[in-house]
Amino acid sequence: MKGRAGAAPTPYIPNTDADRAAMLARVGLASTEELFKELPADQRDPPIDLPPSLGELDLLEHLRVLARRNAAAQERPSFLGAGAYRRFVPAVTGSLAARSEFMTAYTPYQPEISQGTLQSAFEFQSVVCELTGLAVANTGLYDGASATAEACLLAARVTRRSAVALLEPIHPGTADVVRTYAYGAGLRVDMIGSAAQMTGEHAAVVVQQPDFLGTIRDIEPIAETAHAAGALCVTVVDPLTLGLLRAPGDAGADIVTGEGRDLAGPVAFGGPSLGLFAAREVYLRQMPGRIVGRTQEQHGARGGDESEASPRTGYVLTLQTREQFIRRERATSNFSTGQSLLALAFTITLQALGPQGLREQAALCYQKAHNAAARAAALPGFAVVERGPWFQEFLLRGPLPAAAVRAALAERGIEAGLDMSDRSEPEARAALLMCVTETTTEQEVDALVAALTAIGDVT
Amino acid sequence: MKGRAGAAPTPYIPNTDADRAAMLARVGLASTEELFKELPADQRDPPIDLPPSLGELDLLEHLRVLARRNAAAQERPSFLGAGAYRRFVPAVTGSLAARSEFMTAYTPYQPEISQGTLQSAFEFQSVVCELTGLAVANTGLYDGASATAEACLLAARVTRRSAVALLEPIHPGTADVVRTYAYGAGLRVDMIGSAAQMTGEHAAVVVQQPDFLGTIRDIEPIAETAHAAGALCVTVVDPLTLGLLRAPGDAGADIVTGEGRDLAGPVAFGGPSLGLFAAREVYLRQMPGRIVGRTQEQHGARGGDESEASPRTGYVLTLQTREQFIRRERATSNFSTGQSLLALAFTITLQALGPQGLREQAALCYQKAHNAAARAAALPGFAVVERGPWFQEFLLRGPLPAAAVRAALAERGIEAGLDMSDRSEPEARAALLMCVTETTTEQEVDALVAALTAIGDVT
Amino acid sequence: MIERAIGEEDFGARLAFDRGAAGRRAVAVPQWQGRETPLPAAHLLRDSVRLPELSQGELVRYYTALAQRNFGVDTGSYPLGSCSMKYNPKVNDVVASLPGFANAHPAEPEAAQGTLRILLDLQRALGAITGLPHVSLAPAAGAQGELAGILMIRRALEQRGELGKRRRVLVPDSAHGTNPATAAMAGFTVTQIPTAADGAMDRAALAAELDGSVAAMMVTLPNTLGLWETGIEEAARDLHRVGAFVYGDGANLNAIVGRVRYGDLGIDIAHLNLHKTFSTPHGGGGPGAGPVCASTALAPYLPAPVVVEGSTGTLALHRPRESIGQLQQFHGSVGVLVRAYAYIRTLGLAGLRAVSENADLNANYLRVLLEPHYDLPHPRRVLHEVVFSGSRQRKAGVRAYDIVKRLIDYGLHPPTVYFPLIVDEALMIEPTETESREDIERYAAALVAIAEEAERDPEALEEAPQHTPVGRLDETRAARRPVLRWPGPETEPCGSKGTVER
Amino acid sequence: MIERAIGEEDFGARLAFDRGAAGRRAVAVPQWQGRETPLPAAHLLRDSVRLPELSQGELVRYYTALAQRNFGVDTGSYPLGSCSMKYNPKVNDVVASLPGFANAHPAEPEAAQGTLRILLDLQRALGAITGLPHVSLAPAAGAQGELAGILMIRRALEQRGELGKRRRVLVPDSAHGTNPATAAMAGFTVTQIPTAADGAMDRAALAAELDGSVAAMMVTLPNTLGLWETGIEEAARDLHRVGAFVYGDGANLNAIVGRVRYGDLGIDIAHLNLHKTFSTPHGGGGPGAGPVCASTALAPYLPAPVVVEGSTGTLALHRPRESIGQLQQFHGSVGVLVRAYAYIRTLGLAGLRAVSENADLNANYLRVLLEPHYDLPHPRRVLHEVVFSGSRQRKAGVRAYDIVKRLIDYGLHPPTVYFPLIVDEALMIEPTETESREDIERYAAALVAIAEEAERDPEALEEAPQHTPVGRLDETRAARRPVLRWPGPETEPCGSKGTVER
Ligand SMILES: Cc1ncc(COP(=O)(O)O)c(C=O)c1O
Ligand SMILES: Cc1ncc(COP(=O)(O)O)c(C=O)c1O
Repeated sequence: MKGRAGAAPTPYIPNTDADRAAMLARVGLASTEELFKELPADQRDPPIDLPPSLGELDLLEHLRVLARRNAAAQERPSFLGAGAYRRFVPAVTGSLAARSEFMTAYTPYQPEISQGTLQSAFEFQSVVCELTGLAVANTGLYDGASATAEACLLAARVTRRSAVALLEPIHPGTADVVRTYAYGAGLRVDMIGSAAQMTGEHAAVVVQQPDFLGTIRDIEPIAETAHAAGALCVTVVDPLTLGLLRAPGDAGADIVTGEGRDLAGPVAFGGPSLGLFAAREVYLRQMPGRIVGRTQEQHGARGGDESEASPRTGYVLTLQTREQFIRRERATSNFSTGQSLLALAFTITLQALGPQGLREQAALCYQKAHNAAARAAALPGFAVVERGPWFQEFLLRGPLPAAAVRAALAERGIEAGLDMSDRSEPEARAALLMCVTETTTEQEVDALVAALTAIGDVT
Repeated sequence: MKGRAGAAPTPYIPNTDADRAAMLARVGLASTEELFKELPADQRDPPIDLPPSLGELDLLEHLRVLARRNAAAQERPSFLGAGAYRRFVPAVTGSLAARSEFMTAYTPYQPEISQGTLQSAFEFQSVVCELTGLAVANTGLYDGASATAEACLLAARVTRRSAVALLEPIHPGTADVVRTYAYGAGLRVDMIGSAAQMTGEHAAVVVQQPDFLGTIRDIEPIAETAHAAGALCVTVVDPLTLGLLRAPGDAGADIVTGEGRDLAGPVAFGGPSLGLFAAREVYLRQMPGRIVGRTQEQHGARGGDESEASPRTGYVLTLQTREQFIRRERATSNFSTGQSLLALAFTITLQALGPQGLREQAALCYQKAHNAAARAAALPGFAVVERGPWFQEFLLRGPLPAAAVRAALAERGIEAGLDMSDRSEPEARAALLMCVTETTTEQEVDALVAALTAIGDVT
Repeated sequence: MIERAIGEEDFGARLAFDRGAAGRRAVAVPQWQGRETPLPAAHLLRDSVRLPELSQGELVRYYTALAQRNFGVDTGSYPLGSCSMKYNPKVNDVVASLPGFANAHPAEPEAAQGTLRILLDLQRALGAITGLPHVSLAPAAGAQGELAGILMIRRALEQRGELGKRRRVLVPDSAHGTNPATAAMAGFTVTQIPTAADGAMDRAALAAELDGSVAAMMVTLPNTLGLWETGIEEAARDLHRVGAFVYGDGANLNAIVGRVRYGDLGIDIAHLNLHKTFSTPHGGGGPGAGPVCASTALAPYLPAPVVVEGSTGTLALHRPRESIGQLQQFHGSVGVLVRAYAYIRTLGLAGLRAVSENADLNANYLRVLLEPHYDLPHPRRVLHEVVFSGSRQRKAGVRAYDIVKRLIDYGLHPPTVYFPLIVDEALMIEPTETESREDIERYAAALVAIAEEAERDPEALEEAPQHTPVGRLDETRAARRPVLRWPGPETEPCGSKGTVER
Repeated sequence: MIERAIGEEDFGARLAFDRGAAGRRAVAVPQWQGRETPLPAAHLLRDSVRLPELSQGELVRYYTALAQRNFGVDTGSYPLGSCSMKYNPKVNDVVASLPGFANAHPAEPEAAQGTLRILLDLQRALGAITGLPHVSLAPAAGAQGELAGILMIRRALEQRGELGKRRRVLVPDSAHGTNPATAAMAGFTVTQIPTAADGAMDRAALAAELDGSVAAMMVTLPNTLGLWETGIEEAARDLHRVGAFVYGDGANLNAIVGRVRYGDLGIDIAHLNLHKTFSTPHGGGGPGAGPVCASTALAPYLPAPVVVEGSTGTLALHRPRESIGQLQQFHGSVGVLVRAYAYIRTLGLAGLRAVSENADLNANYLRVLLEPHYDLPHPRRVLHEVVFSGSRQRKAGVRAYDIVKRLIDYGLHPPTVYFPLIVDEALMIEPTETESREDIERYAAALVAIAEEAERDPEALEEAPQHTPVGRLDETRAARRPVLRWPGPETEPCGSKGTVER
């Protein structure tokens, strides 16, 4: 950024020395330093140790080198899921969501020039309602885990109870985030192994579908138990599975949360993410986050254009009295900037798939996973743990400790599933949580089978 | 593409069976087969051997596998130029040129809704004129070589002569294309070693700047010789070099052609490309290709908007009586669909760089290349051929035949320069034409030096 | 803006759900060709999900049209106060989507050393910039950063055994709504501190509140009036003296980046909005990132993960000893963090200092151009933004709301309105450094013209905007009869039953 | 379309060159940090190039605004006759830009086996589709494909020793302008064949021209009236009988893809427009690709390169024995070829047959909807496009030009006008298969409404379009006083001196 005299200081700042001189004169200042005169003189312009600036070409090269340090740059076969799934996202999604009118806008405070953001947020709410089988949805929260935490806070508010129950096996990250939020709210978090362990103290039970070990749950009896205990049933979903699985809302869930990131774009080291949040209608005014509503123009015909007689339909942010910028300390949440762009991408993916495509994609994932599991289970020394119906993840036990199998696969350029040795479930111990999605290729499964065979042979 | 009954046949075709049935009824046909009834019955619906259709996910995987078969997927160091240069293209270029309003439009026959294409084409013409030092430019031709061929045809038309002279060393691809076009036009193509070899038969001399061996030419004496012989001087440029080098128009060139691809985007195996074409004003009505002109609205004020008193400025295709769709067999060329999108990208790159950036980028390329050459020349057994001032390419001679050095570098994961063993210039024989551009990193030069050192050590 | 063509439909009335036709599809999903595994038992399954059925071209046209019904920074001036709507460099989008970054799996940080290097160096850079050297990049946005910070304070007080008595968080009345909302989410009660005539906190009122019941003060620097909190160092010392912490809301860092460091002022912990100061596109409302930067005393409580360098140079994710825990299932808005890193690497210190210099100069230039035409409640030199009041126009019956709707007709995005709450008919304008002198002049000229219109023909402004895809929308109707999803109330009277809590 | 905001500048009058200010820049280029090599001698150098100086944000806003002043297929119906403006699948753009393809160097085909595999398989697919098995992908667009084909014929005749006497190429008067222009570029004279009343070639006129002076006939299939050339097989036989070749212009393949093969009809060589039939975005006028597909007899003359498979399975670029040579410095529009390959792989044969089926059904549906309102000079079943005449409206003083300008006000892109030249006031409409039934109905409804307007109030149409960034432009002025570059005539009277040839 070694500039010429008179030049703009960076490519992102238009004003030149000449511009600044003219403006300073108008403002009545002798130099730009005077702009900062009110800042404490003895703290001004401290030394700050930052690396030197890079021109765009060098920046690109620098980041390419760093990106190559990630093993993901090599496109190796991966069987790691555990909350972040490599999904098929159609090319239209990236192409449309990247349009700069979407990307460079902010929260749609001015609806007349923000209908793009608003109308697509309404589409998002509609898609989430359809997927979950619930009546109302917001425009998205930070991620599935924080959405689940917000669901617990909501449940505590409406039940006036001060504990929540998390049904194991649940993703440890989800449990961790619930605990963080619960700490502020003064809620106790109980890990339970069965819905029967719920008590009258619990505001909600949180159940993950499929569970952390991959097994498909029957939500209905869990929801019934929760309701019998006067608690809410919060279901945490992986949205693709809802292409096949019963809508949790139909099974009795009161709130459904979930992670939308993987249908919006790449896993990207886990973020940015997208928290889905849908609820029964009675909880509408207790919901966190932004909500978009449909309305129409105030006046009917507008001057100028003869063709406009009836008011046009439009979308606005609504029910804002729940929110921090109006309610302040009495808001339902402090939520402000969310994940709009991912919500848009998620919506486009789902609407591109349509009912048939969504079902097909979920089925493809299911079939590929079961095929791979069957092939792995057939290998001498390996077994797939039986835990009931499952979707895309299974526990694989081998002739060596999970960590050793993992290392041996890594040596062969394969990213193995998660090492479950530290789980409390006996069936998980010594197992790898293997994941196969619709994006896993037959060649990758072949490579896995070959590698597992070699591991089996050695032992 | 195994469709459901009633479904649209592909994701790109909206009509469903129901749509088709309704439309057929209206058209009065019993089936869609009847649409083809006039086609010869015995030739209808032939067997055509095509691979089965792929869903988008499989298509992506299939093409990813193929892309990985290209060595370029590995980002190895490369010192290959010879007409295709890996250039710095700012991120804004791709981001803006990819906007679908630009990408999915066609030739701007309807200027009222094509001002984006038209105005940016006018910017392009302006940029090309500024770069080349000539008065008029068209909106681009297929590539630098075919633009050069068109320049030869123009020269033959205006001089009524039937031969052209190509001044060696010139890129063999350029010479080849000129010969192809000359064949149709009945022109003789003479390869000459010096401008002094021109005769009164020659309509033009074609001179490449820098020449095919990388050397910077002094255009002025060549142009003078051509003009003295009553011929035109056609200069073929690499546009980045014009950030430093004298504008050929100022040095006497009558027509300047060149390859714009590398400042528009990646080398992409050499295409699509972008032919630059600028000329002295006297040749305007003999130019091939499309030309955009500035004009204004026909009527001044338009109904409705009070703020519009004076006619607005706009852009249109102009001087079309030169073109095939009006002049048919008497047109200046058969040129129709060109390379608009690349011309747009080229323009954005140049306008993003601005005068200072263009100069800096050219200088960076020059300095990096000379630094690398100096390091290579210092190695025992290696020498850089002295041919006068040069820009980014130099002839490197080693202790082994060029092909052997190439192979040895390839073994070390380095893409070497072009093997020049078959050139007629004595200084080129046994040499590699090495290219270093502004995108070559110091690490890549280090790798080259290390590899050359090892090669030198072995011999 | 799109003018409706002749005979064009009511675009907003037809969602994707209402377009296309049964049997259309936008994408072909491959069919499984191998041996079929039976699906789970029927009671676990569903039939089908109601979703639109469009061809790919229909879908693309629909969302392209939607995009064109949006105004972004790339469209024009967007000086939304408190939001730093600056130009978002395109190269940052490119680097963030390099496959090595995009495809890194969060459960295997060992295999993502390139990403971790960026995160570590970003932590260090933000530590250096704020003077608060201990950084966690975990928070997904500013509000989550605030929550992290206040929970850290809570944990620190708990460890000191003082949580029981320190239940109050002091928040100036000019603060952003997230501040009090956050304090409440962290279990504290909020005490509001009024603003003095000069636009800074009322120091006497503050002093009156200071006692052992105070857990922390939350202060925005510069504050939401665009003004420096004069005497913040002493205020911080006063807070510390009574054993309370000082939380810095760094959403407005753009005004002072490179000029002064929060840590040097006595701030104990601050969050930054990377989507503001560090140029990530705002995405229509996110994603953002809201890192927290802490003093050494609060470092043990930082949310997980933080990136640390091992003795062998291997980088790892680390959970601080007394961490408040995770804020997200994984490691934060990594894509946003990569962009912020790229931005800092492009600018360097000199570039960052040019940011604050030009952001502040632009705001002051706008201030002097508009001062004759609009009331300036706090007529001081401003930093990155200036808050006018439409009170003069209000007297003519023109609300701030009307003024900004009219701005839209000038092709400009309005400023923030009715915030901060303490300014009557607030017009909060933050040009940012990426607007040019001409842009500022154009913006000012439009506002001056509107001020004249407000005098000449106040009713006319109520008709604005005129050149937009839709005119003013009926927000009351939206809230009173909520229609919050397709297919809307005709088929299913959703959202209309009001709140019925158990 | 963008409606001008209040007080907005005359956008077109301010180019990038007229924006920004000296010293601004949109991108930072790194400075060389090493030892400086002196530059070449001063007489070889220049001072500086005049180029705009804009900040990155200014540049982005300018080109974003320009984009918004454009109508594309993604914006709406764009049934430009003879152009196959179909929807362009997004996934094709993605695969074409995979780094392995994008960064492959043309001078090292050995290292680009993945690209060559695609090119070989595309050659094979196009050979199978056309029934002309020998394919070169070298031509950059349709017109260059034509040139290649006619030069191949020239070379074949030369080898036969017949070039001296065979100097004529027959071209129907309905042909696209590139056909006669190409024949002339290849050194032939053009004989025009008139069109008969049924819209096909006048066979008697053709027969009258057939003798030993004919080198070739160029025929477009289906022809530019959207009609099948009835009896083309016999015509081809007649041509062959007199020793001439038949060139097929395959720009309209979309109408018959998968239904009939050029080779089976007696065509010796044809070019295809991949940017039309095979869905590459038209880019505002390119890039395209115009492969030539040849019979075995003409195969030796194909332009270089063609891709061949070696015995070891290694793929290579090959120059056919008697090749007419190269058409470009390298190997053609590879990025376009990858897209075409992806398209064919997505559709398969059934999908391609659905293309012609739906393209033709859409055109016929439009035909019946419009037939009552516009003259149809050749009232037959059409294939992919239909050519109406505005002659009825012309009588009321309304030109085809006015009709299409009015269509713009309905938010639709006009059809091709005044082509083919043989139809008075031609309106040449090609919906393509990617428009839906509703789209066709909407288009027809607009044209019907305009036909009514033309009767009711013909003058009003002259004011159209009304809802566009600029109104009708003065094309005469543009041609008479050409202003072809910045800074325009004020500073430099460029383009105004007319043609002065030596
Ligand atoms: C002063 C201030 N504080 C906090 C926030 C909250 O940040 P975020 O929206 O990223 O949650 C904002 C922005 O909305 C703000 O302007
Ligand atoms: C019938 C016909 N032939 C030839 C061409 C020329 O093709 P291109 O524009 O790709 O050069 C076109 C299209 O413009 C055409 O419609």
